[in-house]
Amino acid sequence: MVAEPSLLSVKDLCFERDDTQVIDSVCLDLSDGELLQIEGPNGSGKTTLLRLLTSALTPTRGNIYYQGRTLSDCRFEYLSELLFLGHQSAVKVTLSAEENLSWMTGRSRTCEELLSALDSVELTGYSDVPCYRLSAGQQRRVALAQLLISNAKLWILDEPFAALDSQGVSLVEQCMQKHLDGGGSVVLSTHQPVSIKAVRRYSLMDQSIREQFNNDL
Amino acid sequence: MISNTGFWAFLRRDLLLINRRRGEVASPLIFFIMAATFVPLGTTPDAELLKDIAPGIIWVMALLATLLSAESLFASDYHDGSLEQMLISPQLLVMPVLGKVTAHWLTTGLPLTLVSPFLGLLLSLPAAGYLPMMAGLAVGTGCLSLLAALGAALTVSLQKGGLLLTLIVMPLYMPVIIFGSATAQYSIQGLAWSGPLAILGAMLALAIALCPVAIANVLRLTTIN
Amino acid sequence: MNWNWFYRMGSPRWFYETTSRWLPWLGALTFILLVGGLVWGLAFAPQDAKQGNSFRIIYLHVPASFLALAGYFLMAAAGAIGLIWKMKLSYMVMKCAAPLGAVLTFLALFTGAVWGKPTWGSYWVWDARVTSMLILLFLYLGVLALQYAFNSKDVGNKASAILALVGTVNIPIIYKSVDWWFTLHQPATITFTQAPSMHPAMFQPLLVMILGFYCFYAVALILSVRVEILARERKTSWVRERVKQAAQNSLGATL
Amino acid sequence: MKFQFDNFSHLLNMDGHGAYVWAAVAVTVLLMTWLIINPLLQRRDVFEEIAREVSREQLRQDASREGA
Repeated sequence: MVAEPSLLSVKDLCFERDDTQVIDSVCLDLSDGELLQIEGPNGSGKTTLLRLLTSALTPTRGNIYYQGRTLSDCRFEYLSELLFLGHQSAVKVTLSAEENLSWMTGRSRTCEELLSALDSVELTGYSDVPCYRLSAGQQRRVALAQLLISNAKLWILDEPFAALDSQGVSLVEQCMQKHLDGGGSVVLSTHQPVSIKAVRRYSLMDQSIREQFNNDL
Repeated sequence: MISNTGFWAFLRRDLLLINRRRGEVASPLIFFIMAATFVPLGTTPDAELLKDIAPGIIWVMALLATLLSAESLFASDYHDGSLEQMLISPQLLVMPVLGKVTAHWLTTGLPLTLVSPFLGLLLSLPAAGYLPMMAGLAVGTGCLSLLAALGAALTVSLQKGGLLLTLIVMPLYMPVIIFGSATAQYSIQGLAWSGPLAILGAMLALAIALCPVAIANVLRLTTIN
Repeated sequence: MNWNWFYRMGSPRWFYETTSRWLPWLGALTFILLVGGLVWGLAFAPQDAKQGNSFRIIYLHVPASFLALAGYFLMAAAGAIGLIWKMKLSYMVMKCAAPLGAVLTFLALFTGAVWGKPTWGSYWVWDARVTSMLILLFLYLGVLALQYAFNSKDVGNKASAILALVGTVNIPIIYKSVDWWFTLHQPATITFTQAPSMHPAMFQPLLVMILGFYCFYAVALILSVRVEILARERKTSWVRERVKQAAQNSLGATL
Repeated sequence: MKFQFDNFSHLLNMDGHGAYVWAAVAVTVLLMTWLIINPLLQRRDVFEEIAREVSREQLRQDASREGA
């Protein structure tokens, strides 16, 4: 039986912006239950690579396969299984935290899950306050609350730990671990070490993959 | 069905967003009325002269009011990142674009049309001109919103995009204003005004068919540059 | 159906080398056509019965307005090729066609206005052809402004390509609507359907001038595209080598 | 096809329309020559720019070779 195609595989992806090669023939593989950490100094193209994976940017050469099929064939399927968290938290400041969360996850506003998600990101009292009263960190938590209730299979997170205190960071790590154990997979870019059981670290500079196991967790 | 994709979801969301800042809906209207009152001050208050140019003046002011409010279409979504989320959500990008433009029309084009009779009084528009003026505006402001959305999409990522937006979109407004004011002038001169109105309707149909496709492609290009 | 001739034709280097060979000949032909046509039109063609000698401006006004419109469609076509086949060269052609077309449109408007004074009594008359030409100039300026608005060149090229396409869809609408509403201008002298309403002796120099203008447009466009190629391919070896050669020649010249 | 004007001064004033005709011709010739001259000037600037860039790269390479 042929090996079941990996969830996501990237075949020598190149991206050029104004004649400068931002991404140069990147090859990657990601199967279910795996976490891939993209490393590299600032300006090495981490965010560009993540945006290529979310199909927001179209590569100049090479292509991306989702479960064996190219993105252009199964675009809607891939995007409905995808959750992307960028630098910006995509929170509408005139709406309340609850309304924002219901828009992001597509769930109706009255359902219980929304409120419990907001509670676990310490926004209990703020669910019906317009978001312009919240601080940047709190607005970020509204976006992160999605991780608790989203059923997307593939998470793509761009610097999820930015502007978060240590307590927030550990919350995000727990969510990711729960997601991985449940068979989902995560691609993230960050500078901090990630305390997750199995981490595959891909460095953009020398395009090497290193496995790292933290067995103390 | 996830309720955050598609035409109705974005129409409802944008109307909710605009509803939260109801004051902003009034600004194009106030501009519309104030700018129109400048004309009699600038030219002559004499009704005889004004009634010939009244339809044209009302149309020019409606056009400028739409342009004034066009920038807000994508700007706030671009700055908080929800425009990028819209690009990668599982939907045909044309649908949310149509939803947003319809919401923009409902909050600028329609109010302009409803207020225009009041302006007709100010500029001594002959009685025969009122109904065709409103019909023309109702159809024409649809075209204006769609073309303004195209300009807004093209200049969404630019800091000083507002001026460039008007520069790009105004040449495309020429046919709309020609046939828009023609609708009212024909009926003032006693001719059948369904002809120019039909051509306006054709332009609206063409704009609805082509503009969202162009806007979707432009958004993919300018949102992440 | 192998497409490589299409892609080979699209490579900037191939374009640069072939044009260096036959550009001088095209330049000479353009010069002959323009000077010959102008002298023929100004000095030898019979003057118009009604307008007298002021009609001779037609030998500049009509070719310029032809080129202004044809230039817009060429610019939009180059943009479309760039968008569809992602050919850098066609973006460069579009980028250089925009200012060229804008100058020619202004030329058409200027000569039209100067011609309007003796014939209609005033420099500016709101008639169909002239108004459409003015709107065409605004369309050109829109594309030009958008081209230089973005800091990344690629996005600038693609955005102005899309705007040029939108403009192309609008041009027939604008021309027809302006025509339908403002029909004052004399009917177009050369509509290929009916015979030209001009005396052949007046008409022949006009054909020569139109041909001359088309060649001029090609030469000017190729010259500016070549500069664009050099600028964009500055890192390649073949450009560096030409720079060295040029430096030696000028050095040799000064010694 | 014969020369339409009696003498040079007649050619100049063209029964009163000369000013307009020659104004149009002058502006056209001026603009068209500028359209040809401008790319040639730009070409020389681009050549100089690239030459400077090449020499700057040479310096950087020599510097890094000595440094290494």
